Amino acid sequence: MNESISNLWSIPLFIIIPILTAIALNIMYNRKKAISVTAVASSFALVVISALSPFGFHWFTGHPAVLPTGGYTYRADLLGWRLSLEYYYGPLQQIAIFLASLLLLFVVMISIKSLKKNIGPYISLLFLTFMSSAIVIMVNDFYHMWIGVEIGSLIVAGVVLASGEAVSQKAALKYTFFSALSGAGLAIALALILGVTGYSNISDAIKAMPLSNGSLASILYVAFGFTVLSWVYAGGLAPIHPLKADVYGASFPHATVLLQAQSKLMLVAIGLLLLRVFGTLPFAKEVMLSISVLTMMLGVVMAMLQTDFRWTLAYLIVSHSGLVTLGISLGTVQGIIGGLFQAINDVVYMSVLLLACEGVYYFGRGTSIKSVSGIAKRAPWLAIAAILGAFAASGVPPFNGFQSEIILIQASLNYGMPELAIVVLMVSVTTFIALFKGIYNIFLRPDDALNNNEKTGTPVPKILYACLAALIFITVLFGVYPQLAINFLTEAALKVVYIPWVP
Amino acid sequence: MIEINLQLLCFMAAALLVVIGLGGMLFLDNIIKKIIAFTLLSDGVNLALVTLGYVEGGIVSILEPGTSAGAFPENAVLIFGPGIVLTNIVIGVSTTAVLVAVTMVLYRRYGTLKASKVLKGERK
Amino acid sequence: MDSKGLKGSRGIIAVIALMIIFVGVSTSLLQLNGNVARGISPEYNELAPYEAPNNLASWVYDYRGFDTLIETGVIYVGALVSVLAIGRGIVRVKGVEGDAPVAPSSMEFNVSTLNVILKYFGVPVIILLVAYALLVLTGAATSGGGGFQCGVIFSSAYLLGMIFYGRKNPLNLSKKFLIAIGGVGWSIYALLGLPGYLTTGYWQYNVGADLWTSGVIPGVDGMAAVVPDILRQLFGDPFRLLLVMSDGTYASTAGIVPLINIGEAFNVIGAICLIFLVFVYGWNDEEEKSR
Amino acid sequence: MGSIDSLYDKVKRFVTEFTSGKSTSSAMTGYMTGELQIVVFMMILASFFRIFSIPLGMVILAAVVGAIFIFGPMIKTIEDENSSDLNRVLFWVMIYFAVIIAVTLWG
Repeated sequence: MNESISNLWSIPLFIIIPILTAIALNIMYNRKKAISVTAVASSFALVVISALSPFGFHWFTGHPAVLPTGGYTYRADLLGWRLSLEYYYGPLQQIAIFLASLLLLFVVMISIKSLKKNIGPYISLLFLTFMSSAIVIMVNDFYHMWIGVEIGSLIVAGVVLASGEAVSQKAALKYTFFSALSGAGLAIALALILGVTGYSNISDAIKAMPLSNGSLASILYVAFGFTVLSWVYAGGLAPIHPLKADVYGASFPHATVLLQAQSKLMLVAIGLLLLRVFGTLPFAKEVMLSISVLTMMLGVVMAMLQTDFRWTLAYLIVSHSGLVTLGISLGTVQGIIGGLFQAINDVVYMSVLLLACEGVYYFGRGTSIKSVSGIAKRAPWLAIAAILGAFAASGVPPFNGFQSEIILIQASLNYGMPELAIVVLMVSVTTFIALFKGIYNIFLRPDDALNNNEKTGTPVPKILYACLAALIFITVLFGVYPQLAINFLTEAALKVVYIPWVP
Repeated sequence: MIEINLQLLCFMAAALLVVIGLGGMLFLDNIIKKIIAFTLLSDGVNLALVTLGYVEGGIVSILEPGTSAGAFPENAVLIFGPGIVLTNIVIGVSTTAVLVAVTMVLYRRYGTLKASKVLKGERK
Repeated sequence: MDSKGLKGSRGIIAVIALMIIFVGVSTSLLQLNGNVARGISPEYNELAPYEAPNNLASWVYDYRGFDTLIETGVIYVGALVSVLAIGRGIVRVKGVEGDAPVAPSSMEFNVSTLNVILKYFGVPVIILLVAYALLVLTGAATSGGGGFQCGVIFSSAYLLGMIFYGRKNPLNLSKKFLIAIGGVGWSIYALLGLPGYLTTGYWQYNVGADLWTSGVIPGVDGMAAVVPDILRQLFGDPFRLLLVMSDGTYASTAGIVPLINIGEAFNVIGAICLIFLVFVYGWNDEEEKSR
Repeated sequence: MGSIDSLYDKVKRFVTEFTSGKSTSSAMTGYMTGELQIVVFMMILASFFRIFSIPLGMVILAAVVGAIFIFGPMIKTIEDENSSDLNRVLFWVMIYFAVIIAVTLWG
């Protein structure tokens, strides 16, 4: 590990390239050719940079750290209070940002192909979505994480609003209300932690935490409560899950791919923060565990009740973020590895399902199981992709969902809570039922109107099939060789559990 | 003369503002009133953050010619609080702008501002 | 839940919940009272004489300059999203019908009935406000204020002009101009990190002073000066501001902070004026094409 | 009450409550499965009490099973409470938050 590199070249580019691209695309507005060239080139550059970059720190503005003994240092591995903002790019960040940039590339290509007119602001919002998720997963600073979460939630509202339908506007308004609430909550948590420790860098704050001083403990409890509030919001966990599901269901399915990736990364980032900062408080892990269990159950139960495939997927995404949360809040190395791996797998297989749903949407009859059927006859590959995605989501070997769920089940058994293992099993079984209820009705149920070659909607773009093939390849790859991903995640899990260092 | 603990008073006012904001968002049904309640909440947070930087007998963190640079670190306000307040104001402005914009659009669509009518939980 | 939903037992439960929250928040703040850890803040204050005289400006734009870049992004995104909600850049899938978008409309207010006194005092007030905004902007590194404040004051002048004189006001800024200036502002800010990144490897390194002469922060071996001696002899030390304090003279180096301020001001002017303009007059794609 | 007849009525009501409203077959399966999920989930939650003492866990488990039969189909309530109504979600968030603060501060 090359962690002493304290000015890694790649880290600023993950933020600056999306910003500049977004500004350029916003000004271009409706010049489609220029927009497509810029957007595809820039997102491709992000994929390449994330794949090539080594691991290390970056201290923005280049101010040194203050040594406790006096004097200054530029070495990131020494104990020192950092004057500047610190980002860390490690194995976890590499795999997360690589996947996010790959999804960004896919989504940008699909949206250029399928959307008409004035796509500049929309695609620039997609780039900013990537930016916010990169910020949140890399940053090691409370203050900056707060800004990242806030800008991320405004961007989500924008992406949802872009379809201009009543249901999206309502979803965006509700979501923004909670963005306001959780932003204020996170600011109070920030104020409390700053008041107790005086440091906004997370590693420094943990080192300075007055855990021995019992009278200050209640400050930490309230800070924990407010941070949990924003965690619940950013990840779409239990009390806010209907709103998050609204957001997922009301945006275009291809945009939901990026939104759910962003949400999972925020879930992971704030979850690890909670574990690092508040993990030693009594009841902290219990609160997190109960939220995760409730999210899983309410999510899948609500998914069973939906009749629109988009909303089924939306609730399933919510419920599967409960699986991620479960792993993280167990707090053991195995649990965290399982949670992180589940987050990555979840992003991939849900993207398969969402893109298949996007294909259905192009037939012009919506995605409700009442209004559309018999798609398999017209688009057999779409049906196959959806079925493979459903297998992956419900934990069938040899797909990736199986590998992470088995780790989660083992972790909860080792933790001494077999009930949690049962809940995980129930979630995967119910996922299977809910998905196949939709897939059977939409793809396989015979339909007369479609057999009569009635042409509605728009042809499914070829690029969608290419993206589906690539994502299914990743699904199977992680399912057969889980070590490919787990090797990236082990280090982060070990660091979170044993040393208060960056994950 | 009664000694007033200014920091304590400000902290209590901040807590009160936060809870009033939360209560307003919860109990008021008009969307615009909810937005106003959110600004109250945000102001409470700002007050808490500013109070955090309070230093007894402190000075503004601007170096005036002729003052002592050596005494500045001890007497100037703690810089984190006011800095973060700037951010919170900006975030508040942007969030409020988005909320008001969507409210405007929804008002044109439905002709009412009642959250219980406009923002019902319903599926397409 | 209808509006009566919170009046029964649910309302009582909600009140109890709020009281618990109040007790929690106030006890934690009570314990914080007098126990605030000073942490890293005195360090920032100690370094203040070597940075900009306005310590808040140097904290916001130098030490935590990258935070402020993203924060500037928040207001850019706020403008982008709220204008998107009104109608700029709503996208549709080809061949798929959705709900009809809300018809763009502008607010009705009659400019001609304006009081004569207001009409004639409007222009001087606007001029004064714009001048004040520029004053705040240029003095940001040495006094209180900064780009954001400048942008807000300027946009309030713009709003005043719009209310007094309608669309053809003295500050007749078009939507395209506002969008462009907002984007240019944010990209100025983002790109001001590039010189430091290319020379030292740290993004947004404050290149002003350390490349011109050697480093100033005590205890750190600064970069060797890259600029040749002859240039320094010719131009002196334009990046230094000498602070005459009671205990000595300090060479203060605001560096790129004033430039960042200008970028931020552009961004805020673009964003907030655009929000005002579109909220009042709406957005109409057809009209934009014909202009 | 307590006769065979009323039990039969209860079961009948239990089943017919699902079919009211939007009763397409696929929606019905969703509601039935959801109800069963909730039942199993509540039983699992009840069994968590074994960490205090095993007899207590068994008693609470039995009580939950009884409660499930008495309160009939819960899925409609669950669906209502999980709707994305802004006021309702705000209410639940406040409750959650208060519970978290209460548990961590005084638990």
